[in-house]
Amino acid sequence: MADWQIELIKVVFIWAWALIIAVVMTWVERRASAMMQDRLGPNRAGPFGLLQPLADGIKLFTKEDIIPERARKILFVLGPPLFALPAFSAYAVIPFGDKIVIGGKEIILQVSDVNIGFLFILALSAIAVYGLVIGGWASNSKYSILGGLRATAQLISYEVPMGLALLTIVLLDGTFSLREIVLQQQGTFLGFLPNWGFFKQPLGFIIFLVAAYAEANRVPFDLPECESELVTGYHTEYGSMRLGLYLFGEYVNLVTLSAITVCLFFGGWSLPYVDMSKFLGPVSYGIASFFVFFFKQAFFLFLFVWVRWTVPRFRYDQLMGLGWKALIPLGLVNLFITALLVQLTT
Amino acid sequence: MAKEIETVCITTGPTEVGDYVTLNIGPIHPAMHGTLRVITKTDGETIISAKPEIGYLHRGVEKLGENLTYSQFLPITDRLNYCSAICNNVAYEMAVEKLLGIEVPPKAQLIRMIMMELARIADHEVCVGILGVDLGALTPFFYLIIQREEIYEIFEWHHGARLTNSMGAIGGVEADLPDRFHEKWPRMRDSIRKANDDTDKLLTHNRIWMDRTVGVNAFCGDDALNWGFTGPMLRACGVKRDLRKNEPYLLYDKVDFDIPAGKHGDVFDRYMVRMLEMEQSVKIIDQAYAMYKELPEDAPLMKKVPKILRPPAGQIYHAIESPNGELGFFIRSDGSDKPYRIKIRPPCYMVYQAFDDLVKGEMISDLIACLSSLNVIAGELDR
Amino acid sequence: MPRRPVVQKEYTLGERVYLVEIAKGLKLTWKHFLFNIKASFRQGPHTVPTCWQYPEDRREIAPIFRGAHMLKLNDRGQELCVGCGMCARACPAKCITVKRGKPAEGEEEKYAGKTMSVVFEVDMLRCIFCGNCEKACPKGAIVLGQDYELAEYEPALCIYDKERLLANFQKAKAEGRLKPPPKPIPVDAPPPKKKVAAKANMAVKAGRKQGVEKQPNEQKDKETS
Amino acid sequence: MSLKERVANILKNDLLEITESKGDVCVEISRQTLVNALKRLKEEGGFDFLSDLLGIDNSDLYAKPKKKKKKTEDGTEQEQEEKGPPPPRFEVVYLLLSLSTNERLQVRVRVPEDDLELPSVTSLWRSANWPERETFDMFGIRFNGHPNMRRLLMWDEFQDYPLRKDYPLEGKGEERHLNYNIA
Repeated sequence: MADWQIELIKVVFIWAWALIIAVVMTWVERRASAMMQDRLGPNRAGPFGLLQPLADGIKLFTKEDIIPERARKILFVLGPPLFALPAFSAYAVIPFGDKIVIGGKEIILQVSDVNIGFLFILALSAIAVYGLVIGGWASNSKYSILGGLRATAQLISYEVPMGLALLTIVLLDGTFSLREIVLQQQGTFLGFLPNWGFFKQPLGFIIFLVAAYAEANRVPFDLPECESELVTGYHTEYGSMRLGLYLFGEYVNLVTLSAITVCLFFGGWSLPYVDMSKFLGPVSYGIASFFVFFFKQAFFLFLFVWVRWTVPRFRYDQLMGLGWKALIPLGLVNLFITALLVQLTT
Repeated sequence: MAKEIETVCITTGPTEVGDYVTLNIGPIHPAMHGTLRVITKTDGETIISAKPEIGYLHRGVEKLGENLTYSQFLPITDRLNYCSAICNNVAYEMAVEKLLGIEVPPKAQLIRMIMMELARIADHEVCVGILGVDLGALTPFFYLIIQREEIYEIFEWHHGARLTNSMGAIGGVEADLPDRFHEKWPRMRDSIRKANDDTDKLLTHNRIWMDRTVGVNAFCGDDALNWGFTGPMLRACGVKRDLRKNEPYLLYDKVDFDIPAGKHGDVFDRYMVRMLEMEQSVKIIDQAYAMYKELPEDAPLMKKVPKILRPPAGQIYHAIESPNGELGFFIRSDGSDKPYRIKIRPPCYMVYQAFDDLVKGEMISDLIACLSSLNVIAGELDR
Repeated sequence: MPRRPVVQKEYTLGERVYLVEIAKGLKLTWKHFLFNIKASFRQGPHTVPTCWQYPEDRREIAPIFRGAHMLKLNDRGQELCVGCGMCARACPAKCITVKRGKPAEGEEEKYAGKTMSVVFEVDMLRCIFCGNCEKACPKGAIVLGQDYELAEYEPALCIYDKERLLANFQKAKAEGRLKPPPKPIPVDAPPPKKKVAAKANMAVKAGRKQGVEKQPNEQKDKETS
Repeated sequence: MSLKERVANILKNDLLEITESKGDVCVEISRQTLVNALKRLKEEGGFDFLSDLLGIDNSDLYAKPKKKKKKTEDGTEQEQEEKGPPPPRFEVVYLLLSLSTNERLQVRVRVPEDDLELPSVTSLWRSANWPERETFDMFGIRFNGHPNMRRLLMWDEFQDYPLRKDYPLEGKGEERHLNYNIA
């Protein structure tokens, strides 16, 4: 097999995989929320209602596509893909497993090991904001534009603490490449703790997690949509599959964000205290590392759902207050201390 | 009497300069309870003014009342505050009984009390649950609504309907407490408390919830009285006034309960007052049920009234404490079988007219929180 | 400008840092989650408490539930309705149409009374299910049953004619879902009966005081007939 | 001192009539002295809470007995006519409440049909705001000095006054036409 064929297979596989997780997430979201709320949730379509996302997809595809009369048509059409695509693209630099050896050929389980993978992700998440803002503005509705404005302010403000939290990891591990970071996090630290970003940077992890929730527009930070005040905000005027792309893009975002969390703070595909590569064959090791990564990711995906159905929503000013007055100072202090420690220990 | 808990009030509000956005919230909007409409002027997210427009659910109940006989009007009262239809029924029945000069037998009074308190719990549960939903916390709503479902089952077994109850008749109640109640009540008391407890755990001390509610739409007690506030809204402002204590009707003077009161009249106080009132209602039902058990099984439930009521000429006003506050019926009779004029004093009507004052200077999110905490029911508001 | 009380926010440290209370909340939802996951492995359709899988799994409806109307037959299969129109008059929504008539010759056996209703229609689109017709009926002929699935494809089908109302009764009888006979309501202090004309005046006065008595001249009124 | 006496003491000459039915005391005062009397009731009598405010159209009430009497006796009918012109058609009832003693008082003012105006009491109780608007909406009684004397429940272009006795129950088939300008 030529290299480009392998690359193609990897691209298609990871694209489909992210898609499948996102689709299943919509089902998990509903069923888990139902279970937390003493309900049953969708259980009619297929076994346990597993075909419900499919039914939703069919419904969204077959619905009438309406563009409001006074909307900016080109931008209106451009909004949803602009939001959904960066989320998919970010998955390209995420190492979703170690490596797999097939036919003597070593295949790295990552689409491309960019040496600035880190910045790539931050840059893409910044692009995603345009999708929200353009969608909100092009709809020519007051609720939408309020949602779009909130989205801009929120995503830009939370980019900063997120970056600060990530920088600490960069400082510790000395690299921008996500694969390198995961490799650095194997082994133990202080003799008994896994060498994970979570144990080395607990504060950074919390800041990152909060910022990740804000980036993903999830409760308690779902102000851009906010169905009770802004009638779902920036996508008020959207229908059919355009709406579907927005909703779907959010779930892909969740998948990406939880993957990043696992990479940076939970040692990626590695298990603590155990080196799987020693007692597993080359092929089975690759598959095992993939699934270890997936289960860690699944936990964070569930956490997204879990938190959503537990807490109320922030108010706009409080959200900005939390971002600028609490998270950014904390992130700066954390960065400073880390830098100091790194300087002193090396 | 007027003000028992002292708070310091200052005049605040937005300055009316600059450009505004007029944002029309409602009548079709996910957070508008029923068909309410608020025309807001906003400066960014701050509200400069919020003018409520009502009348989208105006059905001419008062005009209908003038054209229906006294007993025919009873089912119409269900459609006022449909969250606690029983309170409306009993308020109307009691107003007509006052006009007729009838004293209802004690057993009927106790059954009315029990049912009204159950309705009060159901109403507060809806209000608190919806407040959570509007502030983004969906889960408590389900814990509470499940309890409301249990209460509705008792209603169904007592008088045959779940929402539009049409309970009782003029002169008493038509059915004894159902067996379901005797079976269910001991379990239900605990489950209601547990649901309230769960809600409390999820919301009350959560900082996000506190930030969203504490100090939001705070209102002064004397202003509240001037605006004609009653019920939980008034008590949240620190005025301990409850018609069940101040003008006791039925057998409320024989049961022992507290009036929970807030301090600042903000959304948090309204929420807390409602939560605590549910607790008190459970207490009242327990006591009323104990009194009910002491009565003989075949004690009368109804006073004998003629089939066609012709109250003597006169005009009366009778008010009870409905879950939202003072629900009054003014009836003028001219001696015929139909009321000459019937006027309903809905509690949330008086509260909602102060809406502009309540939300001025707050943010759009607070407007939603305020509206949910007022528990404005469009059916009652527009009549 | 509205006046507002000054509110000082007093938070404890645990409340201030967000995470403690959120963690408590997460614990609570997790408990519910586990409980319901366990419950959903139970047998049968009604797994999670208070969640009914509607078309297969139905709640028990109270026997006194006020649903679709029916016209009763007595044990000998005779129609109880005499077509007096009391129900139509008591109805606040004016949804009942009754026309009184005499049974055709040779058909007297079909009816319990001397008269019968030629037309009996209930407009279910107007009905508010208050049960006043049931209370007003002197013969106990019209009864609100337990049926609650009343949707139709045509508005005309929502006007229930006599056959449909009788069919409702037959169906309910076959399924054993008939309403129990109403219990007599214990009534307080039966009023003094006016037998003697001379005492009528006094009775009226006494009645006015109690407000429970009818005036004698009102008995002549058409409404009470 | 009973409620009646106290109210009579406060109102003095302004009091036109005092009636009681089933324990509810109702005083009648004239239009001219309305605000002044209510202010005194609020400040001296302690009736510091306005529960509600409502209008009544009495036209049927005065028309009815005449018809009935005609059927039965001639004597009483003549007596009625001797009373002179019928009392004013409309009346407005203020439902007051004393928060300290928990007593309720009804104050009524008669408004003749040809001059449908009353002074507003929104300066005394802000709770009179919407009830006054509603009374205007339903009966056409204007309240002078009200901050926003517009229709409340019916739409602004509505012509009739629905709670008047001569307005039919089913309405007159009015429809609201919303003109959205979509330019």
